[in-house]
Amino acid sequence: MPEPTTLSYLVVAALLFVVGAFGVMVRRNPLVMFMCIELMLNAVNLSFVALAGELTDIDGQSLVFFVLVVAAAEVVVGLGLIVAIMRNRSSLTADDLAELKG
Amino acid sequence: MQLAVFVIASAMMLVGAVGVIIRRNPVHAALSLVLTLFGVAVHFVALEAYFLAAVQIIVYAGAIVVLFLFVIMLLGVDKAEDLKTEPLVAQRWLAGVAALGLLGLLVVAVARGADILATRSEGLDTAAQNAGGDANIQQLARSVFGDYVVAFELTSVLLVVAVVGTVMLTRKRAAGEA
Amino acid sequence: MLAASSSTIAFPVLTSLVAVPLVGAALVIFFGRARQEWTKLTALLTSVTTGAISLWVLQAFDSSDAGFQFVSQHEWITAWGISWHLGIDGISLFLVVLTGVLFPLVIAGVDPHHDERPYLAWLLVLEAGVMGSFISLDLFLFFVFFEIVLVPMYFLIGGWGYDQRVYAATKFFLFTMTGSAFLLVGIVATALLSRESVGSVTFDVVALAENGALNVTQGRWLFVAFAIAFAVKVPLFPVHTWLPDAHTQAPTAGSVILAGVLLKMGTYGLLRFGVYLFPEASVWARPALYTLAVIGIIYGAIAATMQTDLKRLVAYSSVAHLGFIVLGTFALTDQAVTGGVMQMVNHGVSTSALFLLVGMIYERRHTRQIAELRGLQQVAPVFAGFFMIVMLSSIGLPGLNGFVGEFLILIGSFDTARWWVIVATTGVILAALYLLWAYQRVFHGEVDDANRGFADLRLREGALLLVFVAIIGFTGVYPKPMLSRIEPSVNALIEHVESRTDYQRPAQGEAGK
Amino acid sequence: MTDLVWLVPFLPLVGGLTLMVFGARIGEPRTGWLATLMSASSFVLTVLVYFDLLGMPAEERSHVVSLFSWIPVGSLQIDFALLADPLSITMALFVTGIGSLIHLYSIGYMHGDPKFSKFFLYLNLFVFSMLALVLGENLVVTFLGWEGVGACSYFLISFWHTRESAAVAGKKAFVTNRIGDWGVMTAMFVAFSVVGSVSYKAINEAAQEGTISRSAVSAIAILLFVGACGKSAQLPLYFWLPDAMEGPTPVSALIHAATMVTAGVFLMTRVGPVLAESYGWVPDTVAVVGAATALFAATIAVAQHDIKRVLAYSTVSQLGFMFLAVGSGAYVAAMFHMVTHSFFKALLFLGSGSVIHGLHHEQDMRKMGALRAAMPVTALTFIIGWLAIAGVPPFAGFWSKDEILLYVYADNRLLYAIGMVTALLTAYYMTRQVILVFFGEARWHDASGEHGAHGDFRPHESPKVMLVPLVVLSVLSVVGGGMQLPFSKDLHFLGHWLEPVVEEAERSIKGTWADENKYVLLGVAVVVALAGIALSVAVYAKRRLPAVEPTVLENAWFYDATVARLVGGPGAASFRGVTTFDARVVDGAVNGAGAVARGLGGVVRRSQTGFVRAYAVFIALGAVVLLAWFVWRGWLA
Repeated sequence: MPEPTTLSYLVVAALLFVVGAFGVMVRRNPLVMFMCIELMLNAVNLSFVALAGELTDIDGQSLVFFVLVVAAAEVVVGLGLIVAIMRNRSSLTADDLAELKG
Repeated sequence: MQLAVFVIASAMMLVGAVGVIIRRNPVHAALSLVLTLFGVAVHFVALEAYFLAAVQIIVYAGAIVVLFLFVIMLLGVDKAEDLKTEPLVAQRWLAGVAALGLLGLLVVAVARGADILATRSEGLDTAAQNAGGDANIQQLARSVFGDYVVAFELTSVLLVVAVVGTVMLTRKRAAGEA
Repeated sequence: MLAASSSTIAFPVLTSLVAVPLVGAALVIFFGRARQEWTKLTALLTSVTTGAISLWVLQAFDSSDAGFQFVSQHEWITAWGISWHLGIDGISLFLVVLTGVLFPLVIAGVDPHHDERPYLAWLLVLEAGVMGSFISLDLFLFFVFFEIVLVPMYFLIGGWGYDQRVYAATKFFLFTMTGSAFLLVGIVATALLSRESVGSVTFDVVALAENGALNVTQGRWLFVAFAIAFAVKVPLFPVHTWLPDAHTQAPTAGSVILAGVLLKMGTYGLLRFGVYLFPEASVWARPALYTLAVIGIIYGAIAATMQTDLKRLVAYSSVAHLGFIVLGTFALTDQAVTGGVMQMVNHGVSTSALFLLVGMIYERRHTRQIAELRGLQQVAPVFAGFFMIVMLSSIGLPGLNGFVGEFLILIGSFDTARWWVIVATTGVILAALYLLWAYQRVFHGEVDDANRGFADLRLREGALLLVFVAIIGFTGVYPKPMLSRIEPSVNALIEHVESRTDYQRPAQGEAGK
Repeated sequence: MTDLVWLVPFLPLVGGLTLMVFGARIGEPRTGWLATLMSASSFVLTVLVYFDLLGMPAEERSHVVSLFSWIPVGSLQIDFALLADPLSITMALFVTGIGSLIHLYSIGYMHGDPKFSKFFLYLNLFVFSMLALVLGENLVVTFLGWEGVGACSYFLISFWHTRESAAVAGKKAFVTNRIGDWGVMTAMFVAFSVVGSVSYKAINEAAQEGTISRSAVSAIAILLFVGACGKSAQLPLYFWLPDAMEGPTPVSALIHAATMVTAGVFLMTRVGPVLAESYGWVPDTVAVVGAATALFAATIAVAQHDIKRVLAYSTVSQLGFMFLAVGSGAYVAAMFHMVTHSFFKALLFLGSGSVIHGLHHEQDMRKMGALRAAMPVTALTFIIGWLAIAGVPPFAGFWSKDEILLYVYADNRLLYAIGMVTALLTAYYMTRQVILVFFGEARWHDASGEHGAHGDFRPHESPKVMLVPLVVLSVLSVVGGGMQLPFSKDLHFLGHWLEPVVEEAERSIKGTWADENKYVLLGVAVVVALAGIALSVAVYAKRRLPAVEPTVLENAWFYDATVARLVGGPGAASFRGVTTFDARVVDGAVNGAGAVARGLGGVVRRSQTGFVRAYAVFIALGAVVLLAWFVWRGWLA
């Protein structure tokens, strides 16, 4: 059986990224939108790791490590924001938060 | 064998991803996300990034998704979302175009770049691979705590700030306080 | 030539000119809240210190040296050749001194009506920015200071001005920012295009001017970019309309600083950067600039004549006066350019004093409308006397400072810009017309009931104005100390132009007409 | 002694500055005495300098005292330098001499004025400026004085500034003078451009030696003449002078008769060689303008009712005579007439001031008459002044006027005829004035009701302090002609004294018909003067002939009114137009740009829906476009 090439990893990562991006665009629940962003981050992580192997460079993996940390921070702040906003509203979709309309 | 692992992991990943975006109930979406994360972790293992695979499971699946679920439960927003209607005009249509365009272009780009990749390298560092099971972690540690130690320290600051900031954001304010 | 001469001075005197007001502003902001009564004192002490340093520079300045003195140069952004490069020569010396002297006078003499703490802090930030602009020898650094100045001025007009203050402040800001956009492009392009001839990317003015070799087209385009930015600041016709609004709406201190030193950043910029960096283009562009300058002189004077608001009148008179300075700057003769530099200072002194006086009228009568004032000389003779002296200086009466600069500009420009000078000289008639007419309407005539209670000069106001009048008198009677410090640098600058273009100074008295 | 010439202007300056600071504290009579003392010491010093110069050989009578370097830039080196030579000392002598007398007179005239000390402050500053003007070694120092006297004139005309007319007149004088100053300034620019210096010596020498082109010389001359027209009230810029009579009478005497207004004549004399080397039309222009002004002003004077306005137009007319002399190349005669004119015109003004003072500020001659009994000294001195100006021998005016006409005859008969008509008119209107004021019936009783405070209104003679200057000046008006008598070359004292200065430019009439028949011309002049007097007596005293005082002359040929209408009408309208243009078009463009930006923003802002998902789509589409661009360019391969 042939081994999966780096190229195939990248294609899979691209697929995952596109699915995540599509989710951000169509879902209205901010929590789910966050999850979709996590999908996109994971897609990028995957391509980083694949290329780190391909290029024999550990920096790719180091970067993934940092992405993880920043993602964690982002989720913490993002969820905090959602909690804060939900204090004043009964239900929530992203479309309800349109105060910055021009 | 490796191809089988790749196919199965990719399938887990993509099924989970699709699940995230089509499940109406956010709890279900979160659970689908776990599936995706596991798939990615398997890929990491296959790519011999053992440490990242472990962190992926522990931090992402273990902490972040739990946090998601926790918030969903806390706020009681686990109401199903109506995915049949779309209030924004042409939103889905445009999103589809954008997504397909992105996919197509990414694939073209990756395919074009494949030639370069093939000529640049033969694969992972075999010497490091043969040095033992801990080789990956050692390499990563040298990189993170050596070359990128400043950035690493900065992330710790970032985390502290994020935590403090979130506490400030979410705590109940006393009356009259700005 | 203008190559930096390094006088080794242990104390970074020029840096302190920028640093001291900034520190003062920080002190006012952070400690002023706790100690209200010390706020003003802190600001005053800071500005007096800065003024004292500038006076020390004046005293230590070597008038035989045409180059930059007290140079302080430190690497800043090495990759882009940006350095903290400060220096002072005859052209900037008196502008620095004027800035150093004017700010303490304004802080001591004019009180804001509310929010003293931020007001003083903004004034000090402004001082740092103005000082920095006048002593920067690095284009990037200059740009930073040039832009910094906008912020405090915006808040001073917008925060402490009169009814239309927000409109005026926004107009001022947008106008100058538009000009600055051209300046920024010009600065970056100058540095990048000169990369080959200089050897590396640098923003250093001296290096660019001495070694830069732009071709004719590049030089002209870049000069135009610089000229637009500075023309807005000067302001030259037709981009002058922000000035009357800004002046009228600004608080007295704002008007004083605006007229006194801020406008000079435009004329100074034209001379220091326009002429110095782009000699070929400045020679090329002279007819256009002469024309704009002369239009400004006549047009500003005519518009001033018909104003009904005393402050607007003075503002339009500034347009006319600065036209003279631009005319002199580009006439490129010793007398004209020296006169132009001197006139920058003279205008700073006399117009500042006029704005102070108009501010005092407003304090007493709460109006600036000429029609509502009448017969003030009868009730406030001392006030009227001071107004008269300052006004005569502005008219250009020989023996007072305004004459020396105006005369030098005109006599020096006659050879290179003959017909323009002949027209510009009629501006002298108009200056008499609008100022005397205004004086007649405000001070002469029988005093009416509304103006009967007009109080004569108070001690503090008198002391303040006395400083101005002393400067007006001294520089009018004995301008030589000033001229002898300005002239070597001006001479070197014109030599710089001559060595790079086919322009030659006219030799007066050798050829008949 | 000549080195101390700087003290001459310096003393009045010190006096002026002292009064500026301490005037209010020193108090009424003392400020006047202080100022008079300063002016008088200046006079004494000038006399000493005069004798010093007199002791030197004629060609060495030019002494430059450089005080300090004033405006030195490059090739332009302007020193604050004073020039003591026969011309400047002559001027300084009568400026300080008459100035001192008028200071003295003012102590009486200004008595009780709340701004008494300020008046003397201005007077002292004026004397300083006038001395700087005449003693200046170069055009710029002269210009300092030139503008200084203009400013002092402004202060003094609008001295009683609560009166609207005084305030307007002051401004008018200053602005009109400034029009002339344009000429002086431009002349300096030309001079510096071609000569490389602004000192009189350099300019005159360059003109004589022909190192500069004739057109440049002519340009300098004509531009300086423009300045002279402004300062000396010649056509077309004369109209400020009659209005300047709004000032206190001593001011009219000092500034607007004796000294400042002669500055133009002085300046033209100073640059005589330049005028002589110009193209012929330049001196011709000067002569024609002078003659035209002389006649024009004389006709107006015939129909004026204000005692001071008659004298003002008379001054304009006499100044025209001086320019006529200058234009004909008779510099000595011009100076001669300037000096004698300053004697008798100052005398007449001070006399009229005495009358006005005695009548409690009544200036209308129709409300005077028969004052010779009430004011004997004033009347006597005024009559001496009248005889002098009318050209009756042997009074001073006769000799000087005759000398001018002699030269004019040699130069141009038409101008001579104009001069004769003017002389006739002068004798006529001055006689009219004397008759109306001092003879005939007393018409001032009519006015007594208006002066309610003085129930028993009687004209009174002025105090001694005012009469002393009158007497001194009348003596000078009698004997003044003695300084230049036509009978013999040896009697040309003034001519010999001024010779080192004017010899290059002075025109020689030796051998012409006029020179050989000068006694004929003298006789004609006497006849004309007597005819004018006789005519006036017939009209105003004997009432044999009707008085001819047409409205057009009373209104000065409507010249002033026309100028005022032009300035007030089209002039003001064009100014208003420019201002409107500024507000509507220039500023309108600015505000328009703002409005356009705002409108555009109003359209573009609709794309900011506020929906975060819509933004996400935009981002994604943007990424697609960017990526497509990269792929298309092949950057990713």
